[in-house]
Amino acid sequence: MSIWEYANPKKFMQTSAWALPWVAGLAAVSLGVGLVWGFFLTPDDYKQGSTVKIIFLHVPSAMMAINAWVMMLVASLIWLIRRHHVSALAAKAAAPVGLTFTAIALVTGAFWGQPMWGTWWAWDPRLTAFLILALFYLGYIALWEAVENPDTAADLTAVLCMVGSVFAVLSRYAVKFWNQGLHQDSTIMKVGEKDPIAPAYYLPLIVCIAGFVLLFVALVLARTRTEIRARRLQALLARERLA
Amino acid sequence: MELVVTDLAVERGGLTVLERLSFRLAAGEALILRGPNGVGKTTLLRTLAGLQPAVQGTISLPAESLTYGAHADGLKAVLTVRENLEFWAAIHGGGDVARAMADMNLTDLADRRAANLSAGQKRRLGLARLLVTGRPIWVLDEPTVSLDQASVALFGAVVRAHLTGGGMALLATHIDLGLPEARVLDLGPFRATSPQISSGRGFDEAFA
Amino acid sequence: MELVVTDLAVERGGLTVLERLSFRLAAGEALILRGPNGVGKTTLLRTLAGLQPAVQGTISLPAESLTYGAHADGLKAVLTVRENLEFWAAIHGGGDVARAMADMNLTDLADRRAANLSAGQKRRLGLARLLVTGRPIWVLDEPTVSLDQASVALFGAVVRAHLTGGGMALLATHIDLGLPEARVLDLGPFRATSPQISSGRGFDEAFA
Amino acid sequence: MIPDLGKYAVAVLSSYGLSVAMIVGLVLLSYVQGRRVKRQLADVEARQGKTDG
Amino acid sequence: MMSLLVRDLRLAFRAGGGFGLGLAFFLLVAVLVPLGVGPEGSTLAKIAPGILWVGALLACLLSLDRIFALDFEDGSLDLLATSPIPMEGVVAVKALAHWLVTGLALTLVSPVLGVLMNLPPAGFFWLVASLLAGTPALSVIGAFGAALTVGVKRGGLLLSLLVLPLYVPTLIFGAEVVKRGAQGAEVGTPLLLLAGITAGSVALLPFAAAAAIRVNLR
Amino acid sequence: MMSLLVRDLRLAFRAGGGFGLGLAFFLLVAVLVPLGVGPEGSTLAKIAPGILWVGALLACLLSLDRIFALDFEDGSLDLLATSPIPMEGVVAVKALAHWLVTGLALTLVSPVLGVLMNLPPAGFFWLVASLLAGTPALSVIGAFGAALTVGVKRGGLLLSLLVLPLYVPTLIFGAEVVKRGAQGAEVGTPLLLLAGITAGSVALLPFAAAAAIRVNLR
Ligand code: HEM
Ligand SMILES: Nc1ncnc2c1ncn2[C@@H]1O[C@H](COP(=O)(O)OP(=O)(O)OP(=O)(O)O)[C@@H](O)[C@H]1O
Ligand SMILES: Nc1ncnc2c1ncn2[C@@H]1O[C@H](COP(=O)(O)OP(=O)(O)OP(=O)(O)O)[C@@H](O)[C@H]1O
Ligand SMILES: [Mg+2]
Ligand SMILES: [Mg+2]
Repeated sequence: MSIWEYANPKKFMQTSAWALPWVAGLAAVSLGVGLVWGFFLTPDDYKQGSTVKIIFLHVPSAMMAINAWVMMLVASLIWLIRRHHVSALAAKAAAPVGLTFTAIALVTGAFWGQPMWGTWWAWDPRLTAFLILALFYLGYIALWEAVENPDTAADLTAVLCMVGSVFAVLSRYAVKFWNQGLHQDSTIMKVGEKDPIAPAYYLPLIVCIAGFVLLFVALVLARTRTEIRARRLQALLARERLA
Repeated sequence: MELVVTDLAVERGGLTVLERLSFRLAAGEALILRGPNGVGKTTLLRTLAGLQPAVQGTISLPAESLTYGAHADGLKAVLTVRENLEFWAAIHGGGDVARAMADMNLTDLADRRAANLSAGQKRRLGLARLLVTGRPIWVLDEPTVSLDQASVALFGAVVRAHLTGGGMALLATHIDLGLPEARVLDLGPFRATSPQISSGRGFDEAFA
Repeated sequence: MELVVTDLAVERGGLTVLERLSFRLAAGEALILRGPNGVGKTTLLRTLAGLQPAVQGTISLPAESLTYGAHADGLKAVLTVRENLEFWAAIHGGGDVARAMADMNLTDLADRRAANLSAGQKRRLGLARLLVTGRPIWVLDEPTVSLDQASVALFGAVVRAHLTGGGMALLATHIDLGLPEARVLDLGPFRATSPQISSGRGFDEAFA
Repeated sequence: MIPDLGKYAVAVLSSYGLSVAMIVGLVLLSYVQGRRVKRQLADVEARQGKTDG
Repeated sequence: MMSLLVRDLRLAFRAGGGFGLGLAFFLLVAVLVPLGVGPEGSTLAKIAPGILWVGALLACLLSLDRIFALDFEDGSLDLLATSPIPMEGVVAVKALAHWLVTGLALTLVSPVLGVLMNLPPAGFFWLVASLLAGTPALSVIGAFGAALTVGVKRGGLLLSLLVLPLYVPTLIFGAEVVKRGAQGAEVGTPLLLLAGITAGSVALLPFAAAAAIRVNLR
Repeated sequence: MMSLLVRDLRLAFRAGGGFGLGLAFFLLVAVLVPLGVGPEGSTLAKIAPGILWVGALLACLLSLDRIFALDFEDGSLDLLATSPIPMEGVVAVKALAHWLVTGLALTLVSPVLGVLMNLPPAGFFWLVASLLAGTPALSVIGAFGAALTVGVKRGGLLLSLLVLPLYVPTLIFGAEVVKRGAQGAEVGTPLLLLAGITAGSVALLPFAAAAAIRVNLR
C-alpha cells in the first residue's frame, strides 16, 4: 500500500479520526507531565535562578516553530508536484499553529531576556530571524485568506512558501552577518559531547519537546479535518446554488 | 485550418458549468453562442483562449492562431487611439494599424486619447485591435455591447470580410449581430447536469 | 408630483452636449431616452440626479424624490445579497428588503455573496436596490444590460408596478425594454449645435 | 504550592501564563471551528440526502 | 449613518478588506528600521519616538486610498451622494471607520513596537497617549486627501504626496510628546497642540472633503 | 518585448502614471524622519544609511501594485497571456520598466537625500553603488509579490506584507555597504552578497512570478 493513499481525503478522514484522540491524549499527558515537572520539580539554576524554568516552554516552541514551516514547505511541494488536496489543506492548517509557536518562543524569550540581558528585546540575530519568521507566517496566512478560489490559493501559497523559504534562509545568514548576537548557541543536540545541560533539566525538557511535537501533530490533524470539511461544505453549497 | 472541440467540459469557481460540448469550425465560418445568463459562455471562451484549463475533453487548434476579445478592451486611457493599436500590432509582429483604423471608422480619432472616447468609440477601438493581431480565429465575448445600430452594422461588415479572407469567428451574445450566415449554437443543452466539484474530482468522490 | 425640465443644457468634459431640452413627467409615467452613442444620455441622467450642475435651464422636482441607477451597481462583492440591500434600505430610512428580494426573484440567493452572482443576477440585485429606496422617481442608465429575456420581462413588470403605484421612470437604452406604454424621447434633435465651452461661458464670450 | 521563584517570579509566571493561554486559545479556536464546520456540513449533507464521509 | 459605519467596518473585516494590514505595515517599519540602522540599543532608543510616529503615519497613509476609491469605482459614492445622508456625514463616518481600523488599532499595538525599538520605559505611556490624540487627525486629513484624489486612477501615490506635508505638524508634535515623555520632561505643550490640531481637523476638514467629493463626482 | 517596455515607460510618464511619485515619496521619508527624530547631526549621520535604504525600499514598494494590477483590471493581461510573448518575458520587461522609473531614479537622486540626512562624505559613493546593485532585486522581488496578489482587489497592503520580509536580506546588505563605506571600512563582502541576491532573483523569480500570474488568470 502506497503512502499516497493517505492523500485521499476519505482515507485521511478515517485514519485521522482513529488517530486523533490518541495523539491528542498523549500530547495532553506529556505536556502536562513535562510542564508540571519543569515548573514545580526542578531546582533553580545557580546563575539564572528560577528563570531557567522558562526553558521548558521556550526551547520546544522555538524548535516546533521552525519545524512547522519545514512541514508546510514539504506539504506545499507535494501539492505542487502531485496535487493532493489534503497536503495543501494540511499546509494551510499548520500555519496558524506555527505562528502560535513562534509567538510563544518570542514571548517567553522576551520574558527571559528581561532578567538575563536587562532588556525585553535585543536585535540579536536569532531573535531577529524569529521575528522575520513570524512575518512569513503572517504573510502566508494573509494570502490564504485573501484569495477566494481554494485551488488558486493553494497554488499561490505553495509558491510563496517555496520562495519564502529561500529568503528565510538568506535572511538568517544576513542577520548573522549583520550582528554577532547575545543568544547562546544550540546545545540541546550536542548531548553526546560534553552534556552541558544538567540531567535535572534535560529529562523534563525532553518530555516537553515530545509534548509540543504531539500537540503540533494533533492540532494539524484536527485543523486539516476541519479544512477538508470546509472545502467540501463550500463545494456542496456551490453545487446547491447551481442545481 | 480548423478549430475542433471534442467532448469539452469547462469549470468556473470550482464547478463544472458546461459539458459534453463538441463542435468544429472551418475556415470562413462563424459560430454564435447563445444561452441564458450564467450558462457559461464567458467561461467557455476563456477556456478556448487557453486562459484556463479544461476539465475534460480536447481543444485542437493551430498554435498562436487565436485572439480573444473580452468584456474589458485592454485599452490604456492615457494612450491615443493610434498608440494603443500600434502597441498591440507590435506585440503580434506588426499588423496594419492604418488599415484597421480605417476599417473601424477611427481614422478621425487617431490622435485622441482613449479616455476621451465615447463608450461606443471605445468599443470600436477594442474591435480594431482584433484586426492588427493578424490572427485567424476571433473569439469574442458580447462584442456589440454599447454599440448603436450603425456601429453594429460596421462590425458585421468587418467580421464578414474576415471570414471571406479565410478567418473564423466565435461570438457570444444575447442580441442580434446582423450575421445571418453564422451558425448558432445554443448552450442550454450542454449545461452540466449534476455539477461536479471539478477541480478536486478525486476529492469529492472520496466522500461519496 | 411632477418632474419638469425646461430649456436644459448639459455638459461633459467641458463641452455642452445637449441643449434646449424640455419635457415633463407626471406621476405614473415613464419616458425612454434614445439616441446614438455619445449623444449625451448618461450626461443628462447624471445632471438630473444632481451629480453635476446644468449649464443652463431648470430642473424642478421634489427634494429627495429621485434615485439613480448607473452602469455601476454600487454593490459590495463581499457582502451578501441581503446585507447589500439592508444597507441601502437603512440609508434611505428602511425599505422592505424581503419584498424587494421577492420582486426581483432574489429570495433564493439572499445569503449568497454578491461576488458569486452571475452578471444577470448582479444586475437584478442592482435593480432591487431601487425598490428599497422607496423613492418615486427612478432614473436608470441602460438598466437591462447583460439581462437575458426572462429577466428583462421581470424588470418590465417591476417598472409597471412602480408606475401603477404613482411612481415615475426615466430610462436610457439602446434596446427594447418591453414597455410599450412608455413615451420615447429621441435626443438626436437636442444635440448642441455649436458646442460651447460651457464651464466658462463668460470666458468664451470674452474671446469671441 | 507555587514554588518559590524568587525575584524572577514575574518573568516566569508571565511566561507560563501567556504561553499556556496561547496554546489553550489555539486549541479552543481549532475545536470551535471544527465543530461549527462539522455541523454545517452535516446540515447540508442532510439537506442534500447524502451520508457523511 | 450608523448603518454606513457598520457596513464600512464589516467590509474592513471581510476577506481582503484590509483590516490588520495597516497594523502589519506598522510592525514592518518597526522591524525594518533596526535592520537598516543596526542593532545598537542606545541609537534605537534615541530615534524610537520619531520612527514610531513616522511608521504610524505611513501605515495610515497606505490604507487611505480605500476610504473613497472603492466606493467610487463601484458606483456607491454616486448613490450615497443622492441619498438622504449629507456628504459631510459620509466623510465623517468614513474617516471614523478608518480611524477605528487603523489609528486605534495602531495605538493599541504600539507598546509592543516600543519594545522592539528599545523605547525607554517612561515613554510608553506617552506613546499611547500621543497616538490616541494624534491619529484621528491623520484619518481626517487623510480622508480629505482621499476626497481630492478620488477621481484619479491609482491615485495612491499622488495621495501620499498631497497628504504627507499636511501630516507634518501632527508628526512633529506627536514625536515631541513621546521624546519628552521618554526623557521624563514636561509634555503639556506639544500634547495640547496635538490635541488642538486633531480638534480643528475633525471639526473643519469634513466640509472641505465633502466639497472635494462633490466636485470629483460631477 | 521592446514595444512592451516602451509602452510601460510611456504610461509611467503620462499624467497619473506614477513616475516621480516614488521619488517624491523617497524625498518625503528623508524629510519626515529628521522631523520626527530631531535635528541632531550626529544621530542623523549614524542612522542615515539605514533610513535611506528603508526609504528606497518603501518608495519601491508603493509603486509595486501598478506593475500588473492595472493591466489586469483593463484586460490587457489576458490579452498579453494569449499573445506570442511568453509570460516570463512579460514579467521581466515589466520589472525592468519598474526598475527604470523607480530604482534607477532613486539611485540618481540619492546623493541629494544623503545631504539632507547628513551622510558622511565617504558614504555617498557607496550609497549610489549599493542602490545600483540592490534596487534591481527590489523590483524583481516586488514583481513576484505583485504577481501573487494580482487577482486580489486592492491588494496593495497584502502585497506590502508579502514583499517586505523578502526584502530583508537586500536591505541588510545594502545598508551594511553604506554604513561600512561611510566609516571607510571594507565593503567587499556585503556588496558581493548584495549583487549575488540581485543576480539570483533576476535569474529565477520571473519564472515563479509568471507561474503565479497564470494561476491568477485562470
Ligand atoms: C524573544 C527572544 C528569543 C527567541 C526568538 C529565541 C529563540 C530561540 C531558539 C530558536 C532556540 C533554538 C533551540 C535550538 O536550536 O535548539 C532557542 C534556544 C534557547 N534559548 Fe532562546 N530565544 C529568545 C530569547 C532567549 C533568552 C532571553 C534566553 C536567555 C537568556 C534564551 C535562552 C535560550 C536557551 C538556554 C536555549 C537553549 C539552547 C540550547 O541549549 O539548545 N533565549 N531560543
Ligand atoms: N467567482 C465566481 N464564483 C463562483 N461561481 C461563479 C463565479 N463567477 C461566475 N460564476 C458562475 O459561473 C457560471 C458561468 O458564468 P459565465 O460568466 O461563464 O456565464 P455567461 O454565460 O458568460 O453569462 P453572461 O451572459 O452573464 O455573460 C454562472 O452560473 C455564475 O454564477
Ligand atoms: N472624459 C471625457 N472628456 C471629454 N469628453 C467626454 C468624456 N467622456 C465622454 N465624453 C463625450 O461626451 C459625450 C456624451 O457622453 P455620454 O456618456 O453622455 O453619452 P451616452 O449618450 O451616454 O453614450 P452611450 O450610448 O455610449 O452610453 C460623448 O460625445 C463623449 O465623446
Ligand atoms: Mg459573459
Ligand atoms: Mg451612457
